[in-house]
Amino acid sequence: QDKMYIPLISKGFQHQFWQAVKAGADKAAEELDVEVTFEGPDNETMVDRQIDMLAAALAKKPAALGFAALDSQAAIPLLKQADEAGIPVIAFDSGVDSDIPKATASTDNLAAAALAADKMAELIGGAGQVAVVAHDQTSRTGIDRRDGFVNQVKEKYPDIEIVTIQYGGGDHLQSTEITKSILQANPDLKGIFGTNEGSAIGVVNGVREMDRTNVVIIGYDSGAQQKEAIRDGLMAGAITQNPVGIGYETVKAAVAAAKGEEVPAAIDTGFYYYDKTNIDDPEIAAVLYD
Amino acid sequence: MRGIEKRFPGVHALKNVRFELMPGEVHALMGENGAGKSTLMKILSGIYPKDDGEVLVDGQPVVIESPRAAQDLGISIIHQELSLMNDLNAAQNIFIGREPRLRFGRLDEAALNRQTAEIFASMNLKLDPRAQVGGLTIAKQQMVEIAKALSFHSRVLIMDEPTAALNNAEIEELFVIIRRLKAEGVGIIYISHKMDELKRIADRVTVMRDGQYVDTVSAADTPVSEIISMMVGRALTDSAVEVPDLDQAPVALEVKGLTRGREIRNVSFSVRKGEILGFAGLMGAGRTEVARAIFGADPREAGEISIHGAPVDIRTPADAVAAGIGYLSEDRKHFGLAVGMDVRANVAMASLERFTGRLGALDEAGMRDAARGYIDQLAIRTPSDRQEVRLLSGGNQQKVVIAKWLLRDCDILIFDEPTRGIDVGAKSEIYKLLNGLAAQGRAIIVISSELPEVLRLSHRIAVMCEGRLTGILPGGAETSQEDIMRLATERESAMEPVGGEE
Amino acid sequence: MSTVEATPQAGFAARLLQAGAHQKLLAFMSLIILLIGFSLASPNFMQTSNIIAILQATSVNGVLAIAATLVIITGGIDLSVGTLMTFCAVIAGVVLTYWGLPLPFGVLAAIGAGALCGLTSGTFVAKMKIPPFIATLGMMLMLKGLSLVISGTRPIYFNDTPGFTEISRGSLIGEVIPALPIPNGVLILFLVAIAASYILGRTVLGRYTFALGSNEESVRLSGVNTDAWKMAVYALAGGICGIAGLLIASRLNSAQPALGLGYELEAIAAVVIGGTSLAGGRGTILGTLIGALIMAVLANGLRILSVAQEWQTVVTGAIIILAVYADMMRKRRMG
Amino acid sequence: MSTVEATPQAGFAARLLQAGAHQKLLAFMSLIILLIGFSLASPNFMQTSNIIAILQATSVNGVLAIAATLVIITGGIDLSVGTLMTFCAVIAGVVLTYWGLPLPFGVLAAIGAGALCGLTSGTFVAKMKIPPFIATLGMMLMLKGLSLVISGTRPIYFNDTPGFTEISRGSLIGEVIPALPIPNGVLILFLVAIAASYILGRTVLGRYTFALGSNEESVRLSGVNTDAWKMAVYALAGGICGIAGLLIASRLNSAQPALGLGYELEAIAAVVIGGTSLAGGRGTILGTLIGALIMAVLANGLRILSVAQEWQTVVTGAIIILAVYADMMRKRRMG
Ligand SMILES: Nc1ncnc2c1ncn2[C@@H]1O[C@H](COP(=O)(O)OP(=O)(O)OP(=O)(O)O)[C@@H](O)[C@H]1O
Ligand SMILES: Nc1ncnc2c1ncn2[C@@H]1O[C@H](COP(=O)(O)OP(=O)(O)OP(=O)(O)O)[C@@H](O)[C@H]1O
Ligand SMILES: [Mg+2]
Ligand SMILES: [Mg+2]
Repeated sequence: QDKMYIPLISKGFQHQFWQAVKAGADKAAEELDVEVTFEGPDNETMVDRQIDMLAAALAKKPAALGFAALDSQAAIPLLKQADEAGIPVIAFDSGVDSDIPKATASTDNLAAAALAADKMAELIGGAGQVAVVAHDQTSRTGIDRRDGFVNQVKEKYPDIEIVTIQYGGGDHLQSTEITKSILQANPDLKGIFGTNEGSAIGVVNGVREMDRTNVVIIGYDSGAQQKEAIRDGLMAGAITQNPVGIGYETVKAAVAAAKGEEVPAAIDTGFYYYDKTNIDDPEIAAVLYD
Repeated sequence: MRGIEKRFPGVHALKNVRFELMPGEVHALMGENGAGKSTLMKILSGIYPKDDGEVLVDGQPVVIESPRAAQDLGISIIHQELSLMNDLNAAQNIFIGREPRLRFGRLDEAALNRQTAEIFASMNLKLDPRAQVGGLTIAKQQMVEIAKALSFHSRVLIMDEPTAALNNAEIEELFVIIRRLKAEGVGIIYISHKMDELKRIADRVTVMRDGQYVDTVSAADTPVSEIISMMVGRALTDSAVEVPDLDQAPVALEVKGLTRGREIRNVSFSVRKGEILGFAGLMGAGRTEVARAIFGADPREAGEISIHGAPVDIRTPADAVAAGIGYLSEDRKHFGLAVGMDVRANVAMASLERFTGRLGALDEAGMRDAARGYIDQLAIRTPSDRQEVRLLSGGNQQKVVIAKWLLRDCDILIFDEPTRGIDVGAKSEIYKLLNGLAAQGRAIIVISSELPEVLRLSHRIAVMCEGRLTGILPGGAETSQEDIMRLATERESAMEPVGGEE
Repeated sequence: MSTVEATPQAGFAARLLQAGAHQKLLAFMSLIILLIGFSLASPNFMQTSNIIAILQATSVNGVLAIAATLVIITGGIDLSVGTLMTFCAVIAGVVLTYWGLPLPFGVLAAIGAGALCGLTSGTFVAKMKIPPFIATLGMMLMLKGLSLVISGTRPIYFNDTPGFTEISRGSLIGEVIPALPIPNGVLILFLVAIAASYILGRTVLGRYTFALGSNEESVRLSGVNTDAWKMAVYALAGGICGIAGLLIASRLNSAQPALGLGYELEAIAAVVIGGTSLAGGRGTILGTLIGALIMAVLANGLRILSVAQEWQTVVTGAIIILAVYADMMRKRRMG
Repeated sequence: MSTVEATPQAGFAARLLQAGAHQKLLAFMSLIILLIGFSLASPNFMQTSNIIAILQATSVNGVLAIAATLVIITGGIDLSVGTLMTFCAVIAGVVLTYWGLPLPFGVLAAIGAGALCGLTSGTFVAKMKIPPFIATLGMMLMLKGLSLVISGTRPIYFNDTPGFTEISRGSLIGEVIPALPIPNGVLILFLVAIAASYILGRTVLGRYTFALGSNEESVRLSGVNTDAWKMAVYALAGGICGIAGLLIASRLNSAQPALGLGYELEAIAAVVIGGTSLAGGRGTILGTLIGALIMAVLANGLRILSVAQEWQTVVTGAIIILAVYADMMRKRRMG
């Protein structure tokens, strides 16, 4: 093995978002001629599975390590072990509460969700009932996106009422059923925020099946269906992160760190709001994925 | 017990029944299948609650609401249907709930095995207390069940058909035990369909019919025929076997060199059309194994099977049935019936393709008529052909299995203990039926542990011992029980006897 | 399979209802109680649109539960129904979107793939004597992985297949009776239920399904090729999962390869709430339908009431236990 | 529980080994084959640090599988082991972090809460006659919800409880023998296994555990209070889940309230791979340990080989089926 080996331990693996991160990582791996593997547990509750994955990755004596912590605390002993073995760690997606990571490539989910709240307020005229269909009740991203949205509404838009927050686990079908129930229970509902791709698509499906297309939908992340819903006008717009960029920057920073080069401590990969008007802008199109 | 009433959905099982037992008495309880004997005993032993009536012990009314309560009153029971824990060993089964213990809930396994060995020794039973029960033959399981009942040292011991699975030697052994208990003042309730046992062991006999008390008589002073007519409500006549001349009849089934391990060793025989071939032998002689191997239920190592002169390759029961062989197992509960299904479905089970129309649709009406036909023909006591088989009495369940194979209409029928647990009336019906089937040109094999039955039925008698066929005797008056026993105990001298045969 | 004495003249539907009235009264009562309770608690609950939403929410789980019922009656269990559904959806996606074949091929491919996978599970169970729990657990994992492999860990969209979403979203009934816009998905659920009821009650396959669960060895010794019939039951169940795959794919207009885990427990819960015994040998499709409806009503009602999600889970767990307990009590009272 | 003829003089460990050698040879062989295979495929596999990582990965699932084994031997099944583990971890978090009580109270609270929940499941099963699958499915959902309710849907961290992480991460053995830094979690797994083996093989509770699974009705007819004993087994299993809760909380230094779903299937898979029959009446703790190790080795080895994750799932499914099949073959050959 002469190629440099860099495992990325992510929070998930099957979802489009993580596949886009993986695509970015693979792209960097090809450009920099290193070997990258990408792995994450089935869902964002499986903290201990992620620890087992991290342990197996360390056993392979990697040159550097990318890590998106489900829970920073749980991973600290292993991260210390990596540190002692001289394996640089790059955090991605969300940070690690520790000074071990050499760099962090992430999105500010709180700020991004607050932007979604601003857009929602703008579209419904600053008043009325809205609901949140979130993907997870306990994971970092789930909490941050929910709280970012809720806190922004509470602080800046007193006339907007958040009638309910429900969780569909990012499962398209479950989110659909949840949305339908929310619409049924709240005939005056004006808008719904879906906090990840599965949730957002579920919201779109639910609204379509209940034929309540006057409800303003704001989504998160991208994917073919979400892009199509925005083009159709069913979804008003969505927040997108730059998953490809996250993957790419993580690997790039990891390679640099492994070579002993200096890396910037914080790599903000940014987020954007996109809608019908700017979806085809090159700058936006570059961060969207199918 | 006085004025006992018990109703099940659709069945009035006990109507104002009374029963009385003295200390030191063996009191036989007789009646046809479904007369209510087992039900009465289950009430006495706290398994079923009674609907009405009272139970008195030493003249005092008692309430028996659980098996534990019955045990505390000194009443224990040997169940008709085996109820052992197959995964535990013999000793663990016998002392379940009463294990010798050390402190902190620890088990005293040594004491357990010692006490079990003592009970076995008192029964003259050679069995390892640590033998896993699931691996024992039915006969040995029955002995374990008996040992369990004995271990309670009860004042009242109920034996519900304890000898149904036992051979003569074992029955003798059991009678020795019963006489000893009697001398100790234990009252024994004895249920059996074997009439000859009455005279030998019972003091008094109570007869039941249709859930009603008929009479209690002295066993010594009452002729068996009178007891039988009390049971069935009419007199029965029984004829001796007439051996037809079958020398010219074509051979229906020929088995050559059938072998599997120690259980079946080079067994060869043939059955002609219209012939009834009896199989006699002691417990574990391998008769069931031979039947199962022919039927394809177990694999065989060597041996050829020809049917009507043509060799056939039987690997599964389906092959055997296709070749025209039917097998009626000795263990109806596990191998004969789907007890959770109704009578109609069980009767039709082996012949479903006959009731299958286009696209696999079933002909319910046809199955109903067939089932009802056999309910009448075999006098199966059931409220309807839709009754679940598990709710029938033991003997009636057996009749359902027979009906299944009669409906299948096979050329060659193997009956393994066909009359186990069947009352005298029905027994003679079954004998007639077997004779009738043979007269129609079917080849029939009957495995039975009751020598009188083998002698009564067989045109020829094959005797097995330790997996070998030790001889084939002619049927009819030429052969005596002693002839059979001689062949059945013809051991290879090098071998130690295995079972409790002595 | 019960003691119901239906005359052969009585129509099939009447028999179905009669059997239901007899056996399922209590599961049915639980359902009615839930419906009344939620209606009283929220005016938004008992409205046509919501009833339709509940029915539609039942459709996928209902079809899966029917598949699970068949296997459970044989005395087995099928943990792979959820991921098999997903696998079939992915297969339909490959055939329709990647290969661009017309709709009927996709439908056949999905159902065929389901039947084949079911047959494989059946072979593991019948021929290799692997306990159904393990055989289908292994199958569940394999199919989960294979769905990702085949789809390339991407959802497959059905945008190029006109009419695909109509499979579950359109409403044939609504076109005839505009006041009753029942989606096709619900119609398909009922058709599958009627077909499965018919097979169970009226055909050889059904008879052997019950017989296998009741006493397999005795059936084998009756000269029946039990292995083949058991495999047939698993294959049938697999085919039904294929239908569920089409339903969910059509509803989401995409085959989501990561979906499906956890659906098996929900399906099995519906089966057992409906009064089918996990010991095998007895069970009804009508009961399963009611069980699936109970689960859907519960989920919908609690959401409409905006009960906090963690409490929704608690209540669902409690109601599952209560519904089955009520059923037990009834059975015991009836002897 | 088998035909093993151990003399009463033979020591307990010898008996354990002997029973193992006899019954578990093949599950053990599967494990050895996996170990050899992975060692040959990657030099990084067979290294002390990785072996310890495997053992540590086994510890939680192993303890859960031991709990599941007890219930399975009675002929039941426990689907709630995963969420019960989480619930106990949360209870420990409340006691230690929210209330700030000293460590022993947290340990007692977790085990006590587990036993209590197990007792509740046991009551559902024994007294209310709810099938174990449903009783524990309901329990699984209720506990999942309650964990979120009690924790306020937030992880609870144990930073204020000195020594808490040592429960699973520290190494008592390593302090004595520095070359063997086996974490305490693994030590606890083995202690639990030995205790469970002892209870099963040598105590009245163990005897009734097997007897219940073998033929409950006959045990009842023998005058044994089967309900009470069954409840005791479930309570014991629950207590063991409490230990698993402490292990995982200590390993993660936090109680993660959403964790636990899906762990039940993994635990049951370990039990069955270890040769315990889901029909009840037979089973060994040693087998379960080996089963849990097989699963952990497989997961670790495939990761070390950098097998694509979707294929890891496929291979795991296939190996589960193969391991159980091999065990079946052996049993059949031995008669
Ligand atoms: N649990 C039950 N539910 C319904 N009917 C029952 C039940 N147990 C017994 N019966 C019915 O009660 C009647 C008496 O049965 P019982 O078992 O007492 O007969 P038996 O005299 O012991 O017959 P056998 O000699 O065949 O064993 C039978 O008609 C039987 O079908
Ligand atoms: N306790 C035992 N342990 C091991 N093998 C046994 C035992 N009992 C019987 N066998 C084997 O089973 C073989 C056949 O038993 P089987 O029950 O078929 O005999 P059978 O003649 O049908 O007796 P039965 O009258 O009990 O039905 C015997 O040859 C013997 O090798
Ligand atoms: Mg009887
Ligand atoms: Mg026999």
